[in-house]
Amino acid sequence: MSDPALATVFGPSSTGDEPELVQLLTPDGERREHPEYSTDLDEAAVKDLYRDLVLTRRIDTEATALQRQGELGIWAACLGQEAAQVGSGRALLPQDFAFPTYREHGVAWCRGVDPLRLLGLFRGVDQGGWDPRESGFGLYTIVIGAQALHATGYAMGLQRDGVVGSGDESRDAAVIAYFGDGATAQGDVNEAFVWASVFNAPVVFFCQNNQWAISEPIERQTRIPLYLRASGFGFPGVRVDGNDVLACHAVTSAALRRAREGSGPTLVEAYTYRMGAHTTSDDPTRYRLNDELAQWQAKDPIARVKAYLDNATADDDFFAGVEREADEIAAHVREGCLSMPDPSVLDIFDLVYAEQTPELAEQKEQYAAYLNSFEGAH
Amino acid sequence: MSDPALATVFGPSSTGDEPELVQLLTPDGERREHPEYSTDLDEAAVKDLYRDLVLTRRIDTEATALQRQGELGIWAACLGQEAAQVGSGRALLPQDFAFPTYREHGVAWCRGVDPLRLLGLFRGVDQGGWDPRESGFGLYTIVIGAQALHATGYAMGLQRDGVVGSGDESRDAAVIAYFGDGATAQGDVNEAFVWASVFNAPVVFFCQNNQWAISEPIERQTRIPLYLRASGFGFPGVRVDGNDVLACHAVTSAALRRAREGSGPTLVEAYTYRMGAHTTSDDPTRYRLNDELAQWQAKDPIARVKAYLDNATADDDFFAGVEREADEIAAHVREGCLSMPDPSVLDIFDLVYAEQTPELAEQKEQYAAYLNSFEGAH
Amino acid sequence: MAQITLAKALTNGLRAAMESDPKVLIMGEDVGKLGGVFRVTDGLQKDFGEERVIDTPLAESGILGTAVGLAMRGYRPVCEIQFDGFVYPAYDQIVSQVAKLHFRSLGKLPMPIVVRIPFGGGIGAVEHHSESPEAQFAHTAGLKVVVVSNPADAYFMIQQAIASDDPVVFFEPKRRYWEKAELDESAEPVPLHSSRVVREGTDATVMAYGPMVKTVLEAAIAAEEEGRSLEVIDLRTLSPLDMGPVAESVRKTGHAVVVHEAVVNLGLGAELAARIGESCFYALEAPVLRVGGFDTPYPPSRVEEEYLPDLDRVLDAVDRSLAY
Amino acid sequence: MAQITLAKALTNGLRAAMESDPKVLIMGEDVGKLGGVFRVTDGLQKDFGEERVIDTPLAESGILGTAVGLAMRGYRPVCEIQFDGFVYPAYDQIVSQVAKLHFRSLGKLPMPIVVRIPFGGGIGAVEHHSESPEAQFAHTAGLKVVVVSNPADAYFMIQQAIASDDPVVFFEPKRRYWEKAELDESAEPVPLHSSRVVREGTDATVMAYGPMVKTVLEAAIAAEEEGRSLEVIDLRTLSPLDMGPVAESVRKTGHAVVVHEAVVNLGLGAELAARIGESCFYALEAPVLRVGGFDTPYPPSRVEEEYLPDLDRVLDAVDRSLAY
Ligand SMILES: Cc1ncc(C[n+]2csc(CCOP(=O)(O)OP(=O)(O)O)c2C)c(N)n1
Ligand SMILES: Cc1ncc(C[n+]2csc(CCOP(=O)(O)OP(=O)(O)O)c2C)c(N)n1
Ligand SMILES: [Mg+2]
Ligand SMILES: [Mg+2]
Repeated sequence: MSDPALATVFGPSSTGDEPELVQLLTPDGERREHPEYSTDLDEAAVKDLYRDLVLTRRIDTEATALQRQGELGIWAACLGQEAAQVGSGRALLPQDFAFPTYREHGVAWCRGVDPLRLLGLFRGVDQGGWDPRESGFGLYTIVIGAQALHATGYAMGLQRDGVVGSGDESRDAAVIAYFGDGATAQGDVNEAFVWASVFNAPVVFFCQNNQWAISEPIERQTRIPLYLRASGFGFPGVRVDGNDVLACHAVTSAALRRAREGSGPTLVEAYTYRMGAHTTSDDPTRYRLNDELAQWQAKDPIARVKAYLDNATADDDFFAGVEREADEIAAHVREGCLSMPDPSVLDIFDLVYAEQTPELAEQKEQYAAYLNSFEGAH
Repeated sequence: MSDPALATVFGPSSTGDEPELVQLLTPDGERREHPEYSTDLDEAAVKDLYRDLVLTRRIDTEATALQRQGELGIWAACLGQEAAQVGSGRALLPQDFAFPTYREHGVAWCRGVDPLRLLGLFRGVDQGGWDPRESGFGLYTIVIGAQALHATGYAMGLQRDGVVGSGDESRDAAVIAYFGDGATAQGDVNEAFVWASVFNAPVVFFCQNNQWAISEPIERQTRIPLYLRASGFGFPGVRVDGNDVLACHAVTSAALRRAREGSGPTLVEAYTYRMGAHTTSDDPTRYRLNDELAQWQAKDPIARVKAYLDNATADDDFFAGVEREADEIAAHVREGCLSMPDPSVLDIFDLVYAEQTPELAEQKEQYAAYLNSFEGAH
Repeated sequence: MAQITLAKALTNGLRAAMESDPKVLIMGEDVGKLGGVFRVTDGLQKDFGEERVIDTPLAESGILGTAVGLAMRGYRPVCEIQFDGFVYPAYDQIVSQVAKLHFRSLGKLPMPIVVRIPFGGGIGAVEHHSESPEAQFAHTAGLKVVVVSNPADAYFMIQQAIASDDPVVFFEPKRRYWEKAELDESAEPVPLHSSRVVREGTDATVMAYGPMVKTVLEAAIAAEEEGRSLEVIDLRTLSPLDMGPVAESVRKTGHAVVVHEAVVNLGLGAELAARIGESCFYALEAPVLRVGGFDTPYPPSRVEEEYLPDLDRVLDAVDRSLAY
Repeated sequence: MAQITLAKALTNGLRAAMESDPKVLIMGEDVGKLGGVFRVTDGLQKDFGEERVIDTPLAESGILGTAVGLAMRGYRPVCEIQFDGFVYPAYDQIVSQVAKLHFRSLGKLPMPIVVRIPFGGGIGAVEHHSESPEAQFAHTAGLKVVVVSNPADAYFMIQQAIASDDPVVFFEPKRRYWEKAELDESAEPVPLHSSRVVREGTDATVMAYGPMVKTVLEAAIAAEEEGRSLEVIDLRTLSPLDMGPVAESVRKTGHAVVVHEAVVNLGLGAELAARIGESCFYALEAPVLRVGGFDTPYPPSRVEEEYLPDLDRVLDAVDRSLAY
């Protein structure tokens, strides 16, 4: 909202004085100190993160290409948000649990979910083909905000299982709930804040503020920085440079540690940017300027790690190795996608209930007979 | 939650350091200064407020008695909350609009709604017998929190009508949304905060924190003082002594003025106490101690105004006059209640739609014929 | 055998379920010290602690949404919705999450959640306290829906619902909470998803569930005095419907009447009419007739007795059916 | 006369309504610059300003809840729900507030709100984007529910819905958004709440609404080739139902089939079966048959073509009906 005449109908814009955000690596690849947050990741660990970032982007780009070629119905790219996802995803311990939206491909990668599995939903062969319990990574959730409550409930389950604040670091666990800037307007997300606060639930709310909810800029959801929302519910909030994988890792690690120790929830606002369209169905030229994109491209989450490693000991071999891996994984995704079996319509009758109903069994049987009648006819 | 062993499952309690609340009249009837808020009400005005308080309490007590005698199905008493309601209600201008819960009998009084009309809902003869537009007082709303959004939408309507921040004090208007401490957990209330903030809507959120949501103490809804919730949404929040009619009047007046001027929403937390049962169906002895009640009785909202006026120029005639009026109004309520006509079941068919459907007309006709068939039989 | 109220039978059933499975949790508004506004959870928090009987913040979407997470973690939450009219804020979590997660996860995330809803009118309550929203849930694939009508069913069915690995929306007839009947806790319960002939008859089949079962049974007694023999079916399960006993009965009587408090339009009577039409087409001597709420919001309580189906309206429908 | 898509016809209808009444507002997610994800509100914010075409925060309960307040202040909000599956967070405001306020206020607070819902499947979308929730709204007294199937109806019915002083849930068949037909904007529209025979026939009556009207018309053409004459009715209004044309047709044909995408169980077909049973009992030569979604959540899109009723399944039902 830049028209001052609209100031009384639309609140004061939140742009202007943006607060400090936690940053440990500048866009130029320089390390920064922060009074509260630091990272003990050594160069090898940073290389690992770099690899995660590059592979995430490659998976994402490949999926976008597959959609363009008609192999996927739609794809929601995480382009530009890789650092937020990899930084937070790598802060998780195996016993932790992550509740994603539909965009957390980088987190899925960190949780060991075969990227191919992510494609099922978008290709229309299933609605989530991985085992959430095995991977500690919930189903993609499309209804905006719903998973924030699921995460909080799961965290309450951890409390009841005695794996919060027990002092045993190999057991104590926490939950992370992902959602976007738009989601902060939903009742469910705010109810999750109430619950988490009241029950002191071990949950980290990780909001990727990518500046847009489809075509709506962040000003349509809030007039103050989002991380401040937490203060209204009585738990800490922090804004981190969402394009800085080190800072995201450090801030999320600290928040998860707090949660596992029994000190309750934290809201992390990862300040980042959706560099692509909302989904492959979207046309952002209708509502945003290229300028903005150019500014954010200068803050690319991968370029800065590359710059940092360039200045450090990483050599061409390392980068070439990562590229090779990326090519392999892209091929895996592409080939796997093309050969993904279509589901059988008859299977859906068996998936509705744990204990199937006689009605459904009958419907299945009748439908099978109906389908068979065509077989005969041909 | 006093058991420290439960500290990890239930967040730290909000009791302990309670923040300062705005108070202009002590429980002993002494006037207090406040750096930000003051009142320019003279003694005559305080007498008027006293009268409002006493009449509100009498109406409320009479309704409780009528319920005990079987004349009402249920009653939700405002006992103990009269100052919050009268103080805020008298801060409203005729062009303002109030959205109540089911307990705002004192506000209804200030809006000029005949108390008899309030009884219809509780007697079961209607679901709101006053004209909201005429009185600027919405229907009682039982679904917790729903009215907070209605209020915000109405406030957006005021903006579109050009009666916000126009500088014309006789036209500029605002909205007040009432709700309880329990309601702050609902998605709708938090969405209303989002909306009001983003659209800078001229709405005052007036939360009567009466310490209880039926049997649940305030700790089940929040772990920090409720007025702080507003800070998470980017607008001011203030806690006022909800048993101090002068402070409630001053704080609400200021918030409404802000709203009418186009400066956006405010959250007022009126810190008070539900001195009676949740409703006449409730038995608070199951969940709270008499001690608590006794402590709050010492802070009674009416007693302190009486003490103040006693020290001032009010004489016995004045008090006797108010008592007489109270007796009259109680008689009006009682007699009116007993002679309230029952609705006719056939009328309900005409009230569903503005444009009745043929289906409903037919259902009405058939049912009338059916009822008639019994007439014949007798 | 002692007489027990329907409410108390539920309490006992909940207690038994909690005793036999430590994963069973109770969540809701005022379910703790107060024992719920209908006292159905009376004493449970005292005995099972605040971690298992959870007084939640006041938000129904929050109750169901956190229940989903708890279920994913292996718990079996029993969520109390305080009154029928307050289930709607949780509607999204129920129909888009609870109902679908088993399906969406290819069976990996069962949702053993029970949503208890005191429902229906007739208690002189204010608006939103007398709704009958069962059709909305029965229409939603992925949910199972049952309704109890008497103390014995209440005792067993709540335990069966909790034991079910599928989500069950569990309707309780609030106007019958205080009615008593004998309960033999050692009896062998019939399956959860079965309907039951509760009175045999030959002239017409009258189906009901929840609060209306008693009304219909009273109507059947009155009809008998007029020489009409009504077969009464307590449907008990609305999703899945158990059409076996219904079809058998209608084939015998040729006349079918469905009774519920919910509005007739798109209520359970519609589905039963359609299915009876399909399964008993040649046996039907009259169309399936429906007795239920008019197409209006639930009215002020002073007229609810006229709004709700009663003995006379049931008999009137039976008469109309027999007159075909 | 120019051909126009259904989506564009809606845009034109909205524009006409906004031009003729300054109180008409559009609210929803992405309805502004983007023009909605289906471009139905394309260009309207540019022409009518941000105060009348409001990009709201991302919360459906908020959209409907604030619409109630705006309606109380004299506005006529047209709320866009982005996809069918996202109406549920607003369900409480719709069924407990929007639907009831006229009744609760003794007529003093009409609710001239339109809730636009692009609905149904067949577009290869991910979960929650292909739902058919119309029965839930039609079951709710106080709401009116209509469904459009073609550009001309879209143009007129959206204006009629906006002009209505009652709340209208307005379903748009998203898979038909891009289909074209002629539109004569100067024609005289039929009443909003009327059904229409869109193809005459003598052997059986097939009823549908929204996206299925086209499917059924195609089936009727195929049937004709096999020598069967189907009468096709576009129901257009689901609440109230307009039973006149339906009963007249079924009395003529003796056979009735109802087709919709929503699950059969408690879908509109149930209500139509019940009512046709009541009004055409002696005329019916077969039970009313229903073709619709199976009792499962909407499946992954790779099987949606098999899940959704198609020409063959419609004809199969007609065959089964005629075989009685
Ligand atoms: C309840 C609900 N309403 C609407 C939508 C449609 N929708 C899908 S994504 C989206 C925007 C989400 O924005 P944000 O939360 O910022 O996440 P992002 O897509 O930017 O990652 C909307 C409105 C939805 N999925 N769920
Ligand atoms: C959506 C909804 N859920 C539950 C209820 C039942 N209920 C009525 S009042 C109440 C407690 C309200 O507490 P609070 O908001 O503090 O207001 P108070 O009654 O204390 O004034 C509850 C749970 C309701 N009316 N609406
Ligand atoms: Mg975003
Ligand atoms: Mg309270």
